[in-house]
Amino acid sequence: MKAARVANGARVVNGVRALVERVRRVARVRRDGPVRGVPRGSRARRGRALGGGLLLVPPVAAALLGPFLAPDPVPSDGAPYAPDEGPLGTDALGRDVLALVLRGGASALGVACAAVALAVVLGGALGLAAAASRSRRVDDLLIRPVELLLPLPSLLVISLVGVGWRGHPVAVALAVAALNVPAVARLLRAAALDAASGPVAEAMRLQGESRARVLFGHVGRAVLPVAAADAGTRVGTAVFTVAAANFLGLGLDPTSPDWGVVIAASREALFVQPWAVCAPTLLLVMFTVGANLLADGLLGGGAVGGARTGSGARTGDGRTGGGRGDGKATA
Amino acid sequence: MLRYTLRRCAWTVVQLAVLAVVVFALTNLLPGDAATVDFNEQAGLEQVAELRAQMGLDRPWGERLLDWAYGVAHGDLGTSLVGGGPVSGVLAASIGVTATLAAVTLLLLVPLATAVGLLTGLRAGGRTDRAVSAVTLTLTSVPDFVLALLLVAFFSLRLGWLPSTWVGVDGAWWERPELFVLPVAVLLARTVCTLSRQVRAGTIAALHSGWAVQARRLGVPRGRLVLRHVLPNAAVPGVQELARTGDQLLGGVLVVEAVFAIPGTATALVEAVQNRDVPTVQGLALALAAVACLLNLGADLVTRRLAPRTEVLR
Amino acid sequence: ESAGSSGGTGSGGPRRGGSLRAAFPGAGVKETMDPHAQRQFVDIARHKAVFDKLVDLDATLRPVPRLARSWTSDRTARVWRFELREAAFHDGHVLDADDVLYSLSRILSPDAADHLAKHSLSHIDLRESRAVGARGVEIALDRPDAELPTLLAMTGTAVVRKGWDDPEHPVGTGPFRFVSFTAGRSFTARRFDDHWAGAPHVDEVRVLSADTEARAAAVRGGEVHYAHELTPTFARTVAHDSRVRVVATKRSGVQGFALKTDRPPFDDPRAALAVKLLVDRERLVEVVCAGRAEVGNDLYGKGYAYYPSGLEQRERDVAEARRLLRRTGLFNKKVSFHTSTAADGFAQAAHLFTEQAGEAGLRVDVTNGPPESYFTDVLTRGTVTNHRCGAMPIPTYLSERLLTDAPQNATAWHDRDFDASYADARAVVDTGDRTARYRKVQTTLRDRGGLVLWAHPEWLNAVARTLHGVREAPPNTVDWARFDTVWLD
Amino acid sequence: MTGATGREQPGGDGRVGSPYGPGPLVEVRGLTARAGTATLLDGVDLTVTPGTATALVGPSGSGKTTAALALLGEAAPGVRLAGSVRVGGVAVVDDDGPAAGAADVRGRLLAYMPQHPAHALNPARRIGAVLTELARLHRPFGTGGRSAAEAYAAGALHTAGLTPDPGGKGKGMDGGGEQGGGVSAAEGRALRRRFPHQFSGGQRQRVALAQALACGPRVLVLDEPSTGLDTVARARLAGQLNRLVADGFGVLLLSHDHDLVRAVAPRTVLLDRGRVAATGATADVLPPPRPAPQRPYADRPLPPPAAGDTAVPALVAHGLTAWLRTGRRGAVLHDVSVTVPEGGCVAVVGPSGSGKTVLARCLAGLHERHGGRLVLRGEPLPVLRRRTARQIRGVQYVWQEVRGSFDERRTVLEQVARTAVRLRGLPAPEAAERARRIAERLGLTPAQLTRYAAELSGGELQRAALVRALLAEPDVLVCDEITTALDATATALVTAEIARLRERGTAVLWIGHDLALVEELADTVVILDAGSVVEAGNCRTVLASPRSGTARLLLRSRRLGAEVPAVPPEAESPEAVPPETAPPEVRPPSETDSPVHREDRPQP
Ligand SMILES: Nc1ncnc2c1ncn2[C@@H]1O[C@H](COP(=O)(O)OP(=O)(O)OP(=O)(O)O)[C@@H](O)[C@H]1O
Ligand SMILES: Nc1ncnc2c1ncn2[C@@H]1O[C@H](COP(=O)(O)OP(=O)(O)OP(=O)(O)O)[C@@H](O)[C@H]1O
Ligand SMILES: [Mg+2]
Ligand SMILES: [Mg+2]
Repeated sequence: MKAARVANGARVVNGVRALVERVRRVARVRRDGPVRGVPRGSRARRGRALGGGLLLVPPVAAALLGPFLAPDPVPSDGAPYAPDEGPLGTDALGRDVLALVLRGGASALGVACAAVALAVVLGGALGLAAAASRSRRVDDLLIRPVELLLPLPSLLVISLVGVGWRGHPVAVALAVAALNVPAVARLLRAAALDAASGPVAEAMRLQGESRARVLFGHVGRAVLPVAAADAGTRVGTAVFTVAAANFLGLGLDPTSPDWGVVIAASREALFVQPWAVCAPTLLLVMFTVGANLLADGLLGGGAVGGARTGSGARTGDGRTGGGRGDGKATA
Repeated sequence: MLRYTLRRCAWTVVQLAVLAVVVFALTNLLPGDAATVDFNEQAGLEQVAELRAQMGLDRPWGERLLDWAYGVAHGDLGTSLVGGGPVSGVLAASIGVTATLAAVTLLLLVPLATAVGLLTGLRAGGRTDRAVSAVTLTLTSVPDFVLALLLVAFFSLRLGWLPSTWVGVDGAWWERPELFVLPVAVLLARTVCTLSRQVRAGTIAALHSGWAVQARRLGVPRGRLVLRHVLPNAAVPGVQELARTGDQLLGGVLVVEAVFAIPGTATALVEAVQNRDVPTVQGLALALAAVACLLNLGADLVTRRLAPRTEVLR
Repeated sequence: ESAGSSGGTGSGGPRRGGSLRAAFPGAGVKETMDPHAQRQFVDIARHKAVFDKLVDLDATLRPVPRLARSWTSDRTARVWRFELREAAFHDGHVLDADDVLYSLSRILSPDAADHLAKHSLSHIDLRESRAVGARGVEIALDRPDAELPTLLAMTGTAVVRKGWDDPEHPVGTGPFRFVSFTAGRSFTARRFDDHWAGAPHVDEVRVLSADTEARAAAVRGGEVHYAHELTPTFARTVAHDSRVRVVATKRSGVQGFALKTDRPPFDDPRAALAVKLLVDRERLVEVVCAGRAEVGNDLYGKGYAYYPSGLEQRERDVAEARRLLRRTGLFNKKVSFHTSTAADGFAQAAHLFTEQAGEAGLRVDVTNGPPESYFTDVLTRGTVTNHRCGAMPIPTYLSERLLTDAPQNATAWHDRDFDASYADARAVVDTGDRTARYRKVQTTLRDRGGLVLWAHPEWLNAVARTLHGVREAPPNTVDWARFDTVWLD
Repeated sequence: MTGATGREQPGGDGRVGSPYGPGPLVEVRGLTARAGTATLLDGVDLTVTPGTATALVGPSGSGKTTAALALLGEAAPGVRLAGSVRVGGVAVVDDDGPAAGAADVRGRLLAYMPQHPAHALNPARRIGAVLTELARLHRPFGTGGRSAAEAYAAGALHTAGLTPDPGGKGKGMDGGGEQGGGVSAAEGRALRRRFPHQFSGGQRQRVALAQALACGPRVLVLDEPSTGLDTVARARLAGQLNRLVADGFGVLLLSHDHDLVRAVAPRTVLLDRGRVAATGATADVLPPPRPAPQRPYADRPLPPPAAGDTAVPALVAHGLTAWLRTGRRGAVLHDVSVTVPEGGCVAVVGPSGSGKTVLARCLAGLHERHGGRLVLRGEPLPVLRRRTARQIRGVQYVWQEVRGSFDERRTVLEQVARTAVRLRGLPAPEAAERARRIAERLGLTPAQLTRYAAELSGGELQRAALVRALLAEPDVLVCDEITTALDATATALVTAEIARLRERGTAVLWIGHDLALVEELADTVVILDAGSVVEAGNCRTVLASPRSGTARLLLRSRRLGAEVPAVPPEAESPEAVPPETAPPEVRPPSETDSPVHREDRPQP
């Protein structure tokens, strides 16, 4: 079985291979039996991933399929803030909230995800590269210019973008990304320094592995949990950057169906027509919580095959249960 | 360590200088200027032009920037275009509340986020973890102004326990701690999650390491293991995040200041942007950036202590 | 300490005492205590507590006496004479003609770019103006103007003490004595017992600055007694609130669209007429004003003096609009709409306009501009823009917004004949004749001009149940933001 | 300082007459461990009694570490325990696996020193703080509180044989002035304020030992405590262990080092493939000590190019100076020159912390803060990140602390085979095939290779690391203590592989403390001390008649066994080295004080 696994694995891209490997290992550990903690851990992790996945379905479906289901622009044909017109009532312009929600997901999630993705890719690459560079000069060269942006109050930038570019989605996405890049870069650099300077990275370099592979194959994977935990919360923040800009009257178009905009624009009707605020908020909450849980579930706490020094301490989900002894003692 | 600190401090000064120029450029890129904004809806173009000349906005921008820089170098942050008062006055009048708000939040945030992060990290995958993570995540995912409105609706309007806004609070706010409850709660809800998740991730990673296991083998009890062994390592990403939280807090503070009508720096900054009051924007941005730089410096120093191995590399 | 019933407004008559807190939209450091440089409602409200004007406006925007007990003009309306009341300043000095003349000269001071009334009062000839006896002032004008009293009731015309030039320490004749002021935050004033109209009921008044959200929460939470300018949605929210009631003032301004008449396509009055016909006024009122407005008839100042009565209401006629669009070659063409979030409902109105224009075959390209400079921007930008105006006398509206050299000519209405007939009308001393001439001017504008005025919205203020005596009054009129006649339980 | 530690020396509080009585403290009955279908331990019986030392020996992969961990109620991932382990009367493992009592036993009764200590030290904490913490945890210090615990921690470090060295400070040991009267309190404190990464491999080993000692347990379980120790330190360790046993400690010694076992443990349990093959007196269980080392290679004729000075140099290091910090601060190597001829083998020997690893890392291009010249086959050799694929392939390095150099997320084979893919351009399946072939020659089964690093024993992993380097077919192979976790058989396989390499012309730089092995393998030997070369020359000549003090000291402590119980203190003391025969005036660091023989002895 193992031989087949290896032969199999050699053909696939390394990342995919590792993932498959992981899944199999979890499965194997499960099959192997009644060691307390192990199956429970992996089941919990799977539950987490599953729960996260389920939570993601409504918002993602709304964002992806919504544009095909709802008219564009959403006609303004009802009474303003009428709670009983249509399933979710209407908004300030008398538009059907359900239709708005279906229309506005793409831009809300799109801008936020694009911004965060951009920030994570750029910031991550910079941070990892800086962490992996052996010379301080390269490190400085990479990280210092980015750090210049760091003290720039994000609030100022958002207000500038709001005021200057009227909250154009691309401008907002770029601004949010630009604001996040330094933070991500620094965070990942700090988190990666250890992995990047450790003997594993050295061994890989001594095997002639390309810089990129050391960076993304090893260092990147080592900081993945940190990056994922970070990115997950950033998505939520990014979505609401738009909403907050609107809330502060920084001049975004308040008639856009973007979830964040709808929330901000309808907030005064929170007690008159709660759905106008709650429906998009709920979807956003589902999205952020779901994405984070899914990431947690997929990434777990770390690798399955733990350090030998940690023998006995590792279980499938990376719970330490020096675990098993302790667990019993405390149980 | 000293060399490192000095180097970082010098760098901070460079950062601030570049930032001043960036902020100046950005503010000047904004459509409209202080004169147009000031006479919005009230006067015609001639009057606007007259005012513009009076404000000195018809001078070339390089000259204005140099003037300003000269002033800053001599400890003068400039004069507000709109109110006519010194920018330092605007800063002084607003910084107290904001700083207090941020400080109170940080004071509560750090232990809270650490505790939550450790708790969830230690029980990663367990029921507690899922429940607590879901709650904190939900709190971050609810826009802060919605949260603020809900809190106000419940605690102020329904129950009448807490004041709903700071409207009419003049001075002596420090004698009324109840004013801080709701704003701080909103700020915490926004930041606890971000920070605690970093601590959680760090904790999980640290718990797996050989030394954590070895410490356990040597009989270090769980509580002590977590606090003395795991936490210093788990805190590295958290500390970096915390430095950034300073800024995030500010963003949150702005919304909170708007909702609760708190006369703070964030409000002053946005207002200055809206007024195109370049000297005020620059003064405030510089002050806030200086704080952010200090936080980052602190974070770097702490990180260096917590991950001493990096010293060998850099 | 009688148990005052909080049921009705007039229960038990005025009570003395208490500290009144009123919240207004703030303007940060822009706020000023210089009554001649006032910009915002919050400024006006504060200045109103400390200062008085010679003349103020009643609910139909007609001048009513304040510090001036009465006034007369010569037959050409070039020289005006105002009789002053015996009113004391807070420092004990009694108002005299010199104070009035000083105030006028201060308003007209050439270096003060920010004195608002400077433009509208620019025809005052100070050299020819003089004191007449102890209580009389004679004001001479460059040209005839029958509307001078109205102009003296406008914003930025308060009477200050002779020689006064220190906004930090305002001294006026108003019902409250200045105590403290922090720009963007708060203002406190104490009752002035020697006020010429009688002492106010409340001991103290505090005017506070706060954003919409905060005002709404504060008045609901009982932190303020009076919250100025709230939204229809707020009114719905507190409809059943036992602690707050909404004081709605009908016809307190206008909402509309402004079409630029100096450039294609709206230099052709038929194109403008097409737009006037295609807008669905009822729908706009229902959505943008949440029904809290009267439908507009492309005329400013419904219910105000000089409003031309009896004109038939303009109704939506999509077919006719389409026909006109075709005729002017505008059908299926694009016009640009420059909107912004400068005021509540602007962007929403633009959105609805786009929909409605689409139904008639006019395509609209909406751009969203910066709110802070919107009203200055629209003087030059956009083919269609949002338009709103608070309460002011109709002649003032015409002169400030529609004359060729008017500072706020948002429709770019340049019509020499119009200017001339307006100037003629304004010089007429006889009220009846003047009214007739104004009517003609206004109907011309309605038929050919670029203003599409579709609503006269209500002005919504929220008042705590404990506050009594608050009257419905359009902003800028004498009873608006008036705290000397109100009392607290 | 030493005086203060007198009463609180680990094990010095005379707990022999404890409530546990004289019977065995640790009792293992029928312990089995299974992973999947494989049986790692099969019915192991074992007892450890206070006041005696028991050895657990066996070939690499025979289950020693697994058994030792089971004493703590622990098992590697996927490993299931059954049987009975009782420690101090508390059940630690029962038939359902680890039992609830395990947590109570750890540290207090039983302290474990892991095989790979590098992993086991918290990188963010100063070693002293952790030691003090451990000491306070398990021992009530009453009023003296903190300072007493600190003194106790210092004592533990002494006992473990760790004394301040100049490595991190950039001053040589040569002056020797300040060491004459022992270590100053300030230096001791500075030592305890160091972070784990500021130590060499052998020093870290001792820090880990000190941690186990600081707990003040009843039984010490030591997994390969002599790896990374030079002969002098090893001798001291043996002496120290004997003393601990005399003080009433129970010791379970897991080791491949038969000499150490003979010197310390009277009783031995021999494991073979998870079964107890023999139990009894050490002399009966272990094969008799080799009178002279077997020389599988030396007996064969040397290949011609290896004939010393005439050979073509494969790698030359010229005037190598290495620093730890930027700005050329913290020098650890001073002007070291080494020449490795094609097909030749140069051994680098020296006390622990003398800079061997740093030298090796300089050659591999991993340590960038160095000066001097490196020349590979006549071409200058830059640091690793500027090397071409050919140059990377040219010099390969096998890590000392091998566990850390493997990625936990990929199987060992996956990682190992990459060398051939990247450096020799082989397709992946073929690379894997070659890796399997070489591994097989080193005694590793293909099944073992497809596991994760965490699932291999120390010795297995060490050989896997060697495979990783060998796949490059390097010109120069740098081996940093690569047989420390290997039994004699496995060592023989490795040396045979080295010999095969040399026949093909590969040059080898061998770092090791096992002088017998060095003598067997190397043509030339370089002796390092405090970062400087103190002696270099033909291997046999140097080992037969050492000129430097360092070499002499190392050689003197070379033999360790029943017949040489411990190094007599006098022989170690600095005065014993005739000044004129110790040219660079170097003493091993362990020399600088002798806490063991002085006040440290508990006064009854
Ligand atoms: N999870 C696992 N699955 C399968 N085999 C395992 C697992 N963990 C360990 N092993 C095997 O168990 C055997 C015993 O390992 P152990 O570490 O106890 O050996 P050891 O005697 O300590 O060897 P060394 O002297 O090399 O350290 C090894 O062959 C190892 O490969
Ligand atoms: N980051 C550091 N800070 C301070 N000292 C350090 C640091 N890294 C290494 N050292 C010191 O450098 C010296 C040389 O270390 P090196 O690892 O080369 O020794 P070694 O000869 O390989 O020893 P061993 O046989 O124990 O492996 C040691 O004294 C060590 O304490
Ligand atoms: Mg082992
Ligand atoms: Mg070494």
